[in-house]
Amino acid sequence: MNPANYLYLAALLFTIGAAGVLIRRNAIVVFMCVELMLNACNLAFVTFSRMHGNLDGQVIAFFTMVVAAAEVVVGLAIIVSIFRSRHSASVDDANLMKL
Amino acid sequence: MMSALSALSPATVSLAAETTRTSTGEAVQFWVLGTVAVLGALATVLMKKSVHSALSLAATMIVLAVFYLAQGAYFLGIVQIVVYTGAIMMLFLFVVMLVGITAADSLKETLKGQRWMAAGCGIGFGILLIAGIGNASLDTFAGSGQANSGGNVQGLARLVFTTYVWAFEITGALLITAAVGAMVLTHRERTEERRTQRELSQARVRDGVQVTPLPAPGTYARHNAVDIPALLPDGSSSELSVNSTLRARGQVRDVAADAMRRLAALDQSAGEWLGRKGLRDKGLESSESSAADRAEEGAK
Amino acid sequence: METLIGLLVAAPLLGAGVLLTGGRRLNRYGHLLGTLLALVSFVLGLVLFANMLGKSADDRTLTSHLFTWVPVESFQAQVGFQLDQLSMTFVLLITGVGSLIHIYSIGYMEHDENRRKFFGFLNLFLAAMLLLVLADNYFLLYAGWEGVGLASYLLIGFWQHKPSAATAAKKAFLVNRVGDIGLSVAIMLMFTTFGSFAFADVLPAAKGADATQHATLTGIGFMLLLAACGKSAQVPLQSWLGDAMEGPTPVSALIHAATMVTAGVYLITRSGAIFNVAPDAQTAVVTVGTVTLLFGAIVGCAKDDIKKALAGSTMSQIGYMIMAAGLGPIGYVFAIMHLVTHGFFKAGLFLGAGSVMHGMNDEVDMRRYGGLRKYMPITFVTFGLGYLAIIGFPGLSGYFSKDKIIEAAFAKGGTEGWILGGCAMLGAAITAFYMTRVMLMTFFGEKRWERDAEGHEPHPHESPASMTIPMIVLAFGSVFAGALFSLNSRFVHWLEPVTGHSEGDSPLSTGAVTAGTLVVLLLGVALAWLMYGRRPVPAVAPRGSLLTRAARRDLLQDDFNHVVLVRGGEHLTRSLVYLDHSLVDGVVNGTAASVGGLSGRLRKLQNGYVRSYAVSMLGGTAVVVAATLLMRAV
Amino acid sequence: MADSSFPILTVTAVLPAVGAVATAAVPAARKAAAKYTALLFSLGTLVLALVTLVRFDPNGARYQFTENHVWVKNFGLHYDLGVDGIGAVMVALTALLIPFVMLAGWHDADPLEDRTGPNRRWRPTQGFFALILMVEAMVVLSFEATDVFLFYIFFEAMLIPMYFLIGGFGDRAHAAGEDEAARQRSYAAVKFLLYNLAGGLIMLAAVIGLYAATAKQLGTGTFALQDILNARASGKFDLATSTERWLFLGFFFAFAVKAPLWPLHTWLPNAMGESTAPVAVLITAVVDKVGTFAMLRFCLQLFPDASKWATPVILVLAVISIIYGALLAVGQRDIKRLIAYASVSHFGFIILGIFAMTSQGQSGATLYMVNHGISTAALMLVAGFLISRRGSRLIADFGGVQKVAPLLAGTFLVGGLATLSLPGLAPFVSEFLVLVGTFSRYPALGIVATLGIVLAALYVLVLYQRTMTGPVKAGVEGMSDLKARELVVVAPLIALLLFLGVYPKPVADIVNPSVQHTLSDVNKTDPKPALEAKK
Repeated sequence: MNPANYLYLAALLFTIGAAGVLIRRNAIVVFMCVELMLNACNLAFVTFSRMHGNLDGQVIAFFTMVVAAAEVVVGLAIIVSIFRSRHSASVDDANLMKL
Repeated sequence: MMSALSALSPATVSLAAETTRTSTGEAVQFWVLGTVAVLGALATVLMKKSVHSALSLAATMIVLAVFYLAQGAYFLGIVQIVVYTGAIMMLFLFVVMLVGITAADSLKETLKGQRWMAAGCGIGFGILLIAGIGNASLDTFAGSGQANSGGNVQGLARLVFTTYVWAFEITGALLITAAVGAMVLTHRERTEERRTQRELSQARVRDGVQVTPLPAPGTYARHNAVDIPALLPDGSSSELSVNSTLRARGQVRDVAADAMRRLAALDQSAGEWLGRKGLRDKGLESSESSAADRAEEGAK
Repeated sequence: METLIGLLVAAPLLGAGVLLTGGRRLNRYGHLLGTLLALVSFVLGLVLFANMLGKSADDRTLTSHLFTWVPVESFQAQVGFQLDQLSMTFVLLITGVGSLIHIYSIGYMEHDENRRKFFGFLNLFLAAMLLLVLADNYFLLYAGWEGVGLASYLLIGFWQHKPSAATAAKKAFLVNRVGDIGLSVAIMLMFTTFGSFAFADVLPAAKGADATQHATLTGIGFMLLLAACGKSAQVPLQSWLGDAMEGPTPVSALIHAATMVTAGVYLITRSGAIFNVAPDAQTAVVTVGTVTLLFGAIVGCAKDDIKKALAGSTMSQIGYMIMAAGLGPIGYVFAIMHLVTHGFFKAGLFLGAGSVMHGMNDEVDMRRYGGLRKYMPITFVTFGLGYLAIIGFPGLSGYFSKDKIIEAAFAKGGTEGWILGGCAMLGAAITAFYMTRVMLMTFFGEKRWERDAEGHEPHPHESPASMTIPMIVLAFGSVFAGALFSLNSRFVHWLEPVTGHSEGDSPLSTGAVTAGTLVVLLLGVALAWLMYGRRPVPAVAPRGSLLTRAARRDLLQDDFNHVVLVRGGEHLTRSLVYLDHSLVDGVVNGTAASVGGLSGRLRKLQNGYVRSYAVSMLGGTAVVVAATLLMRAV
Repeated sequence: MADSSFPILTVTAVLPAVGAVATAAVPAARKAAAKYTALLFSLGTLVLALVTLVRFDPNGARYQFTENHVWVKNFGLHYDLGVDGIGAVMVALTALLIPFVMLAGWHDADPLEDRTGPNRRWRPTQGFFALILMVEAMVVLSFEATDVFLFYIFFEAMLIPMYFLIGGFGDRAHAAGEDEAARQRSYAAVKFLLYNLAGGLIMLAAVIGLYAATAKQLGTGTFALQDILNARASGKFDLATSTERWLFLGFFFAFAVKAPLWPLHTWLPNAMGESTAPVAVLITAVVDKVGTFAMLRFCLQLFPDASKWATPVILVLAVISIIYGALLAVGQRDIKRLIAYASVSHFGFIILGIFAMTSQGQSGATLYMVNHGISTAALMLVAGFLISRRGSRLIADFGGVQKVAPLLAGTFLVGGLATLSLPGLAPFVSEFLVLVGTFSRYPALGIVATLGIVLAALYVLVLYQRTMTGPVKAGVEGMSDLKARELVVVAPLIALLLFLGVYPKPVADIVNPSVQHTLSDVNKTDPKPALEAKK
């Protein structure tokens, strides 16, 4: 099997995640989709690192994870506080930017 | 799973190292688990309840972890399971609980044309990505053998603490900040003085709805479970005695009727035993009489 | 001596400056100062005159250059004076009559709180008029030309609280402006043709001009004529003169009878050299003059307002002068001569009229006069003498000057000559008629005045000495000036060096002309007497014949102006204002509006839903990726 | 004196800017102090400008008091200042008018009530005078700049203070009520800004285009006027015909908007109508002059051939402006708008003179800029006094003013007579020069333009008759005559009008050589008189 398949898989997952971000209204699910996209990237990184036979890709993936963790923590906190004030987790309800 | 384990063995790694193609085992594994991953992703997007989305996402992540392992990124594979599937997904689940497990949002689109544009963009983007990968020149395939020769973890450690040490430090700072930020965001200051018992009781008296303390559940009943309302002297059940949450969820087990039936049966047997006919019918009519009987019986 | 010329202008100018900026503290003696300065310049004029007489006829011209006004490359406008016999004549007329009228005004304007300002304006007028006649180039002349226009504007509108006065002033200035176009275009033509507009350069050059230049010169001639029409109230620009009578009577006497309105004659005479080589222009001048002479006379017959009647007469008399000037060298001298004599008797007549009004609570309607000779004898006598002079009673000044013009008209020769002569004679007859009419309606017959609006009876009385003396002086002038001038044709020799003179060959002998004139004159007088002397004059004007009614309305000339120019102009401006707002501005605002609408549509994309922003982000990313791929593919 | 070490031009321009800052810094309560500070600085500027004018040597170098510093080397950007005769005169005019503008607007910006509490720092008076000084600085710099880009900067920068002056300070009393007044004000201000910005942007494009052209042909691009002119003189720099035409149009459009040329004039009536009289004077007498001045300095010098190519159209437009402006002035019901349209007509004369390309025409045009500045200032400021007294701008609300306020009426009449260019008052000289200059090359246009003088007489006299003469209208009876301050404003202007009307030689002598330079740039010579031509 050609290891490039991993890349195709990553692309597929990434796209699904992106579509999810666009389609879902529930902020939590949107967040999950973001995570999915991140993971897809990680997969790509790892695959590349294997292809080039060095570990840099894995390091980057590692950092991605860390950053993702931080982002999730803050993001979920935001969701919770928004939910507290608006009693809704729908991203469409957070539309203060609307004219 | 077996093939995944075999992928772990240095032999296959070294074997993978010289060829530009992976072992058949890995291929099989890829195709099987890849399908799972994609399904999981789709489920994440399409499930109505966010709990289900979370679970399916978790599945996908585990699959990815396996893929990492299969590709010689042992450290990442483990971290993926521990941090992502273990920590982050749990965090998600917690939040889902906080926000309400039953809050299933409808998948009906409210923004005009949003869904079509999303689909269009998504598919177009995916096609572009895949096309890009397709005509990228990916002939180099070194394999992770060299890199992992000194051990994958050590290798990573060396890089992280030498080349990427600066980024590493920064990430640490980021994490701290994130933790503090999360705390600040979620922590809620008590804005008004807590109401003392005196105030509470005064309030009760003032609006005179329920002056006395609420009845405890399970009183006058054969059970003492919290989901069973107390029975009033007339045998009917008192809603107040059950936790409001349970009431809201309609999880109150009402035993009033059951109790009546049993009483009736008891009376009958007692009547037969005492040979009193006339009383019996009436006794079944009104609860007062039955109550009276019960009183007598108690007296006995 | 040369410096005196400057002083001549400076004196009244100084007066104007002081009186107009001096403020109320000058009210008490302001009028005296004004009169004094007018007299000063008159004396200066006399001194210069004496000095001039002392010299031989050929080098009598004095010039004095003050400073360069506008120096731009070849366009060098100088402020310089040139005093020759022609200017001298005018200087004496202006300062002389001017001084008299200053004196007269002291009495006439006694009760006006703005008397100081009035004298300031009068001085301003004198200065401007002197500048006009003394200028040694057309550009400076133009300055004086506009200056007198301004003065006349200010003086006609002196009683600004009367809307009629304000309107009349505005009208006068505007009509004059139309004439001024002529003058300025003429100057431009001179500049582009001769590269200069100084008399010293232009006139000789015009004399020496060859055939190729004649077209241009004709053009200049026409333009000058247009200017003259404006200033001298000649058809078709005569309409302002009648209304100008809204001004105080001394103003009418000085500006609108004796001096300013004759500026046109001066201009044409001064530019004789140009007209001599532009026969078409000359013909035009003569035509205009003739038409006006009859026009004015006819109008004069119908007016019941004494001043307006006199205005009509002024118009027609100036018509005589213009006609004479148009006749060329045979006419210039007589034009000027008639101008001077007319200055005397017409000023006298106006002052008389003023004196009458003064006695009649400013009543101007002759039908409300009558039999005034008993009440104001001096006025009657002086007015009467003026009357005899203007109708050309033998021996009085009008007789000499007018007959000379009529002779000259015949002397033009050919049918042209006959026509002109005939018209001139007809004019003389009509003049006799309307002047007699004025005379009879004012001083003869029974009294027709009654209590005025305020309800108090007018008490006709003789005017104070300050008013009568000037009238007497002018009366003397109007009696003797003509004889004085034409005694062994002194005036002709006096002006010849400047204007040139040639005796035309008249088909009629002098005697014949004189006789004819006398006959028509008597006819006119007789007719007038039949109509107004024999039977009583109705206090309200009868409807009168079509011609009469037309003449009352200045032969409908004003109505024409009103309908065509005023109305048309109003419509034009109103529609333009509308267009400016809707079209010119509309285009711009339209673009602005459309841009606004477009952005309004685009704004809809900003719906505030983060997901739709996300879509556009993804789309953008897709585009970028596609672009990069394409780049690499290429 | 070109090598005088003292950078007098910079100082002349910077002084008012400093004054603006100083004025703005005066505490809110000290209104009088602010006013006197501003006045002081403007007077200082006037002194400097007059020194420049006096020390200017007409027969010396073309540009004098030059200051040349490289600003941004890579973009060939220079800080080049220098004045020719025209520039010196214009700077002097600007510096001369500003103090009068300030005196006339002495109380225009006083707050109706002293605010307390949070916005007690509210200081409209300081703002008003500071803005005026700012405008002065910008205008002076754009008269002095000899670097195209430097000029462009100030040409645009002056819009900002003007915008606030128009939009921020209106007549105290307005027929349509406060809110409507504010609405119209902001409309006028925005219109002013948009029009001029549009012009400016097009010009910017042309400026950059010019830079590109120089960069292409000279190797190193430059904005410096002198470099470009020298390069063209030495034949190193020669624009292609079409390029030159496009660039010319780019420049000319901006200037035609600024010095409103039909049909780009419609912003002027709004701006002048809604702003206070002093600001209106600032607009028409000072700011707009930059446009006509720039035509002389930049259009003709940089693009001689294109200028000659465009001349016929421009002349026709100018004549249209003259007649059209005058006719619309006749049709106005609002005093200020009337004067504004009169200005449109006058700017038509100026542009006519510039593009007639004869020494009479261009000297006349330059003198016209000066005289129009002074005469319009006189007329507009007196009109302002009139309006502030009656609290209305409508001609119909006035009548018989001369009865109650003769001095006011008199000065108004003098201003009006100057506007209709009566001989003896300054505008006559310039107008006649323009007409002669035009006539000597384009007789037909000259004659049509001459009709303008009749129309001018019409609108001025109609205005005077309706407002000043006749019976005293209701609401006018109590009108007070000119106060001392107002007299101080008007009297010198009138004196100046008389002086320049009788003896314009000093100014003309300064202007003429520069005009000859400009004419030689476009290599045109005056047409010879017909007679001499034959000989």
